[in-house]
This record gives sequence, C-alpha cells and structure tokens, in this order.
Amino acid sequence: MIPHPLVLAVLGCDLGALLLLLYAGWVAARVVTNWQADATPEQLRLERQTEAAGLAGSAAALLSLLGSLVLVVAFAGALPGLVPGAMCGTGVLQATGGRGERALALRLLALLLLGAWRLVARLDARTPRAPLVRTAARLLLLAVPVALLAGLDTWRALAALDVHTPVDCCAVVYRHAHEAAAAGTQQPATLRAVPWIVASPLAALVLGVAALAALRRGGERSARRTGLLALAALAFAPIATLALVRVWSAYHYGVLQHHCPWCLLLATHDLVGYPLFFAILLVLFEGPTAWLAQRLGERHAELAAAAAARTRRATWGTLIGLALYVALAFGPALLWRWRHGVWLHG
Amino acid sequence: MSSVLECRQVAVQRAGAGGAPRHLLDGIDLRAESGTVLALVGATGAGKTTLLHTLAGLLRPSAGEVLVDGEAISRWTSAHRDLWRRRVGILFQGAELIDDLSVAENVLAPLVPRQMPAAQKHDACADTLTALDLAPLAARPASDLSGGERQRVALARALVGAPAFLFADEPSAHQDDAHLALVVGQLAAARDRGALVVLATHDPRLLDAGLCDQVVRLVAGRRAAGADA
Amino acid sequence: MNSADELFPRLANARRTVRLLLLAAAVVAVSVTMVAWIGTADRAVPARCVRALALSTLCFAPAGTAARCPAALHAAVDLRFVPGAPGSR
Amino acid sequence: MKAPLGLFAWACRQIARQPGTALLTGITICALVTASATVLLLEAAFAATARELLGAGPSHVVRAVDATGWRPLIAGTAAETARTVVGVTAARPRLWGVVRSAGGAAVTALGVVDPAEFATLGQAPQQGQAIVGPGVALDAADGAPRLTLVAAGGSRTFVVTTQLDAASGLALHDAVLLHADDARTVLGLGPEQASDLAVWVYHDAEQAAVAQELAAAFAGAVRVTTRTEAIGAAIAGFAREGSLRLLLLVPATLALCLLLVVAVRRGRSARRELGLYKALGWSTGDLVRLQLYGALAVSVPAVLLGLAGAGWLVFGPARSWPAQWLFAWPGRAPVLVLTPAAGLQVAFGVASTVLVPWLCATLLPALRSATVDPQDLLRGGRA
Repeated sequence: MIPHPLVLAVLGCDLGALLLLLYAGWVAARVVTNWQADATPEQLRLERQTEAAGLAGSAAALLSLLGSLVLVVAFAGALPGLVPGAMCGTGVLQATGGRGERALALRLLALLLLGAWRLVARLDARTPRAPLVRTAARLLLLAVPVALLAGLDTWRALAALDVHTPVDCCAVVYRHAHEAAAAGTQQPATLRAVPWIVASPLAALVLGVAALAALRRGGERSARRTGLLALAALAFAPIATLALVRVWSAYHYGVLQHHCPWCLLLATHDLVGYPLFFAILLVLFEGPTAWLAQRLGERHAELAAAAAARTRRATWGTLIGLALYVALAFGPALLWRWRHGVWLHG
Repeated sequence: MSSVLECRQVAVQRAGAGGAPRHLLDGIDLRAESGTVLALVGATGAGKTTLLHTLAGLLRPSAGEVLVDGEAISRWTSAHRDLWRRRVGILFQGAELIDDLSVAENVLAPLVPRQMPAAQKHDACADTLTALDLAPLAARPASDLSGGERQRVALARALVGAPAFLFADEPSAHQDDAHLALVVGQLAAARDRGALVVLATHDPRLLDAGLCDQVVRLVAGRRAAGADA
Repeated sequence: MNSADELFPRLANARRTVRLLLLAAAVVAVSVTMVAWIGTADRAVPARCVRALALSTLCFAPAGTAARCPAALHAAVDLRFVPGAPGSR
Repeated sequence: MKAPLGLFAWACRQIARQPGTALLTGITICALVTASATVLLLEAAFAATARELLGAGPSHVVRAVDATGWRPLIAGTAAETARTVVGVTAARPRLWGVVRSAGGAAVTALGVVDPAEFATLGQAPQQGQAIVGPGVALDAADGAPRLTLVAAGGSRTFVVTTQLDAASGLALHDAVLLHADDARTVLGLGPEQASDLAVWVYHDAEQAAVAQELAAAFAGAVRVTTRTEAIGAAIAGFAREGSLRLLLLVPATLALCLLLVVAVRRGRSARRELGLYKALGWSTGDLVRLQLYGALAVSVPAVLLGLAGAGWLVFGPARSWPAQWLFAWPGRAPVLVLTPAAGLQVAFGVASTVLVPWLCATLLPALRSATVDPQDLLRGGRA
C-alpha cells in the first residue's frame, strides 16, 4: 500500500469509524435482546449505553462519510498521478483490479443504511419514551456488517493498487462506447442517446411534481404522496446517473464518445462532477427519507410533530438536489444549443 | 406557569443483603402544586431522601408513577430525564461539591451546558452568592469550607438556575440561626417566584418557621396515616 | 464582582491559556508555511539550469550514488557512467 | 467583556486541574506528528519538486548500451537519427559523468554543448575554466580559486570563474560546468562522442509511444528512459527510504497508547463527578462534548505544532538535518518545492492518522464514562 497522505487519511477515518461502530453494534445487540421499560439497574445502564451508542454511531457515520469523500478525491485527483497511464479515476480503479468499484458500492450502501439508522435514532431521541429504540438498534445491526465489509474492501483495493503496470484509461472508456455501438445496434450516436435524452428530463419532471405535491400540507393522502416521492427519487437516481454519463457529460467534455464519470471530477472540467453527483446522492438520500419519516410519524403519535418537520426538510432537500442536477446537467446542453444552434448529438 | 407534581402508588426497592428485595418506599401517594412548600419528615431511614430523589427524577420507581402535569416522567428514558432536570434544583444531603473547584465554579456548574449568554450566567451566580452571604468566599476552593458553608454553596447551586422544582435535603443542616434566616428567606423567595419547593428535614426550626404549606410524614417507607399538617 | 474574570478567575485563566496556545500554534504553523513558501520562491533558478543543461535528474542525492540517477541504472553494470573513471560508489 | 462560560471554558478548566497529563499528551502527539509529517512532507516535497523542475528537462534520454555497460554515442549521427522519429521536436547530445576532485569528492562534470542555451545562466566557461555548483569544495591556496579533477588521462586543474549560489543547488549542487572539449578530455570521450542524447517531443502524452520508436530508430542497442520513468524511479527510491524511517513512529505510538490508558483510568475516576453533573441537568451529549473539547484543546495545538515542526525541518534553516539523516545528503540541503495541494494532503493525512485515532480513543472512554447515571452516584451512599 502506497503511504500517500490521502490513503492514510482514508484508513484513519475507516479505523475510527470501525472502532465506534463495533461499540455501537455491541450496545445495539444488547438493546434488541434486553430492552424492557422498567426500572432495573440493568435497564438504566442499558439506557445510558444506548445514548452513548447513538453518539458513537453518529460519529462513525460522519467518519465514514468523510472517508468516502477523501477516497473519491484520492481516486479522482491524487492517485491518477501515481498510476502509469491513468488520466482519471477510471484508470485508478483498473489498477485496483476491480476491487475499487465494489468498495465504493459497499460504502454507498453502508452510508444509506447508516443514514436510515440515524433518521430513526434522531426521531426516537426526540420522544421521552423511545418507542423506536429496537427498530433503530436493528437498523444499526444491519449497517455494521456492511460498513465493516466496505472498510475491508477499501483496504484491499488500496493495498492491491498497482502503481507499476500501465493502465489504458481512456481506451477502456472508448472500448465501452464502441461495444455499445457494435452490439447489433449500428445506429448513429444520436439514436443511441435518444432514450436518455427523453428519460432524464421526464424523470426530473416526475420527481419535481411528486416533491411539490408532498410539500402540500397535511391531507389524508400525504402518505401516498411521500411514497410517490420516494419511488420517483429511487427511479431518478440511476436514470440521472446513466444519462449524465451517456449524454449530458458530452456537453462538459465537448467530445461525444467519452462516457467517463470520473473525468467530470477533474480540475480541467472545473470539478463539476462533485456538485452533480452530490445532487444525485442528495435526491437518493432525501427522497426515501421523506417517506420513512412520514410512515414513522403515522405509526407513533408522539413522533408526529418531529416526523412532519423531517419530512418537510427531506422534501426540500430533494427539490434542491433536483434543481442542482437540472442546472448542471441540462444547463450546459441548453447553452450549447443556444450558442451553436444544434445539439451536440446532431 | 403553574405545575402539579403527583405520586401514584410509588414504590422503590433495592436488592438488599443476600439479594432479597428491600422496599425503600411502598405505595406513596401525594400531590403538590407549584408556589407551595412540601416538607417530608420522618426518622432517619424512613425514606425521605429516597422519595426526594424519586420526585427529582434521579431514581426511577420500581412501581407506580411520578407525574408532572399529568405526564409520567418516571417512564421516560434516562436521556429525557436528564433534560427534565434542567427545570429542577437539587440540594444533596452531603452537599456533593467538587472540592478542587472554587465556590463560584461549583455554583456555575449547572449553567455551563445551557444555551444562555455568559452575562446572564455570571449575573445569576453573583446574585445567588450574594443572597446567601457567600460572595466573600467566591474564589475559595470548596475543600476549604466549613459544613455550613458547603451546605449553603450547594443550596446556591440548586437555586442558580431559577428552577421550577427545588428538592432540598436537609437545607438547614450545620446552619447557625443567622444563616438559617438566609436559607429560609431563599426558600420562601423560590416559592414566591412560583417554584414547588420539596424539603426533606429533621429540623424543627424549619418546620416552625411557617414556611411549609404541606407536611408529609414517612414511617419505614410508607406514608403515615393522618399525619399531614 | 462585576466581571466573570473576577468571579471565575481560574476558569478565565484556563480558557485564556488554551486560547493563547491554540493561537500560538496557529501562528507558528502559518509562519513556517510562509517560510516554506518564501523558500520555494527561488525555484526559477534551478528551472533555468535544467533547461539550459538538459538535466534529467536533480541533486537530491550525492553524485555517484544509485539514488542520484536511478533511471540511469543498467541491470548489468554498476554506476560508473564513464569508462575508465574511478569507481564512485 | 464577560468571558463565555460554556462547555469549552469548562473543558479548559478541567485541563488546568490536571496540567501534567495534558502536557505529556500534547508533547507525545506533537512528537508523533513531527516524526511522521517530516517523512511524508519530505517525500511530497521531493515529488513535487521533481515533477515541476524536470518538466523543463528532456522528455527522453537515449543511452547506448553493450554487455559491459554504457557506450558513448556518436553525437552528430545520434541527433540526426533521433530527429527522424515522428513527434521529436529537438535532440541534443550531452556530455556528463561522475569524476573525482583532487579532494576525493565525487562531482558531476557537465560539458556546455550549446553556449546559446547556456546564455540564460551567464557566460559559458572557456577552455581551462570551470563554473562550479554551491556544493563543490575549491582549493584557493594562491588567490584564484582552482579545481583539480582526477580524469581518465590524469588530473586536470581548472580556474573557477564562478561558484553558483545556493538557489541553483537543486539542479547543480555538486556540478562542475566545463567547456565541451575539456569535458570530453576529463570524461575520456572522443571528439565526436557524447555521453548520451537528450530528446524533446511535441506532447508529453506521447512519451511512451515515442520511446519505442526511438529505440527502433537506432542501429545499436540503446536504452531509452522517459521523463516519467526517471521521476517515478527517483520518487520510488525516495519513498522506500522514507517508509523505513516511519519505523521511528513505533516508540511514539507506544507512548500514545500509554496515555490512552491514563485517559481511560482518569475517565473511570471522574465517574462520580460526571454523575453529579448528570444530576445537575447535564446530558450525555454534554458530557461527551466536554471531554471532546478537552481532547481537542490538547491535540489540535499539538498537531499544529507538530506539523509546523515538520515544516521547519523540511523547509526551514534546519532542513539539512533530516536530509542528512534520512537520505545521506552531504552538506547544506537545497530548498525544496511544495505545492499547496501536496502540503494540504500531507497535513490532512497526518492529522487524520494521529488526530482521528486519538479522538476515537478519547471518545470511546468518554462515551463509557458519559453513560454514568446519577443513581450510580447516589447508590454510592454519599448523596
């Protein structure tokens, strides 16, 4: 493993998160098995440990998020300089022998689970009788192994990083493009782009309408509206990502066939990838959060007020993410069309 | 804002010698409103301190409920009882001061985590120290104080946050008559400010001072019948 | 006692000490960064030397050691760059 | 002004109550950060310097090779051969080699092949003259500074017209610049020969491709080294040396572990006081924040001072010490280059490898001691 400072930073954050998660997971296991609302000394000690485990879990979630951000910055900006032939993160991921992609996917899953746990735990902490303490503990027990796996895969990916064998970074990107073209669909680039050119604005429109509908106060069908919002968000995230890589990134690169997600994170493209992928992740996090908070508020009356406030904040978060994506993905395309009179895709 | 503190069939037990449960309190019922003084009297070991700590949310009853304005705080989780104690001032029987901190710092301790301007915290401490004749001792470490002075510092610490509920265990302990008047004056002032004051005491000087609106006598963890004044 | 410093002297001193320590550490860190920054200002001269003499290595290791020009190493020979020159390991 | 009387002030007061432990913790963290940051900062500075300065140098160096090692090249034909390769914009033969001065030190003799190019540095040396780098020792016994080199055909003495100042140390610290003919004599080369050939290409990304075509263009066996390989090899060697030096972190890490044990023991003894705070209305979060502020108040200045110490050792007047100890650098070390990004990366890396584990190690005992319940305090019978 190369002792690059950012690599050390990722390992430091992961180590810290691991220690805290193990403690929180141990307490969560005891909550699931021993929690009863009585006054025995064991119950009192368990209540105190649950508080401490909540703080430890939050600190671990923060460290995991920080470690993931530093890992992306390392893959996108710092490590390509050390891997011969790598121009961006695509080359670095190649040099990890495929472990890098899996580590990033597991880290995203761990962050989603820790985000869900933190939502339930914070709502639970707002009520005196902690009705959701077991639910929160189960969610944490679900997140701990995934986080451990993500940490292990990250360490293995960084350890397997080969800085001697040259990688063919852009060649991979162009080969994917040609394989898609040669896969029996001898259509020109325009026709292959049409599904994404139609799907992404449509998904954005549906998400926007669902979010605005969810913002309308109260009403008996609010649960269905937040449910629609969650579904729209879960559908929007993959469509927006693929459309960004396949179609809209061309207007940032100025080149048609360069379907590379990592080059958007380079300084040569003004690091526009960071706000774009942040917008997609914000929608992915906040959309389902709105529905989950709504459901919890309905099931536990004492949570209603806190849950309604969180639902509203999550809906606004989804709208902000959507607006950011529309501005940075569709904006350059519209600008190109206005400036040159034609779409880049013909 | 007037509050009502109630006890319904409160019982507190603890594992005694040999593991057999020992009833410290059993079947306690009482009700008190803010703006009044409730005195808990009884022999040593009758359960006065235990009932005081149960009302203050420090102990959770093994049975029964402690309610504030109808809300059973005894069923709350520890975290919420912590925050509820920000409305509470507690004077322990043994003063429980932090010896290597100064008198002023001991009085400031309850206010430290609260989101209040520093000036407000400072003024509250200064006024409370002056009211209990402790201003000259402000910079002295708590380890150098006499018994009476320690008890007054502990009372000042209990009063500094203008609590809605004041639970004082033997507030007049080690006080000479001059300082007893100061203590009684501060307890009366708290009552007049709208707080509910609950005293656990042996001291007849305190009972005769005309301070108490309600007296509850405890015998062996139970409320003695017909003994209320 | 109308000020917190009088009522809580040790508290105020402790806080002031830690703040001073944090400030001093920050000042030291910034000043060393400035020294490093100023020091690196005169890298224009070595850049001119590299261009003028077509150098492909820098003087981070003494002449004649393997670290001086590792890329020039040849698997079959030791470090004598010129036939007949005295061995310089 | 009424000083804020919040958790941070109270945490500072807690430190003042046990200054000895806090001072020992700070010194240990500072030493740990200084040690690790010095090595990482030196590596980052070296890599940044090499990339920036050698960017102006040749993109390829061609050397003739035979079974015994390097062979001289025929300067004229080699340059013409190189210019035939597509993408090559310039080729220039170089005269250089390692020779000994009379004093026994190994120096790098460099022939000034293109006086026009050299004009940016000053007047090129004439025959019998020499321009020496800041690290070369001269013998100035009888007035004019002279330098005697032990060469292939016997020793030669040159009049030193200029000794370059320290600013050129990065490139020419131990260099002796001679007239081309003098250089050939000292290096034992024939009139048409050159040590190797420096080549420049149109675009940096073509280095790998042009290298193969260059090798194919030459009749004899040649070895072509690209600039990326040269820098990579230098950095890798440097990093290997540095990594060995990281072993010095072991004692400092043990000291930090010792302090963690002290922190855990102190946390346990403070339970009674923390229970009292809980009784007075503090929450678990308040207690954790109190102990976190205390840990930060000690470790942040220690990390800052540690990083500053490392910066001083790598860039300040004391920079020669680590260069000599870590990389056997003789005499006064040159001033290295450090880009802000590389500096931030090192600071961020070291701070998180020391600060995050230390805060976690402080947070876990803090969490455990913060889970005290007033009842534990009361059950102690004192209340």
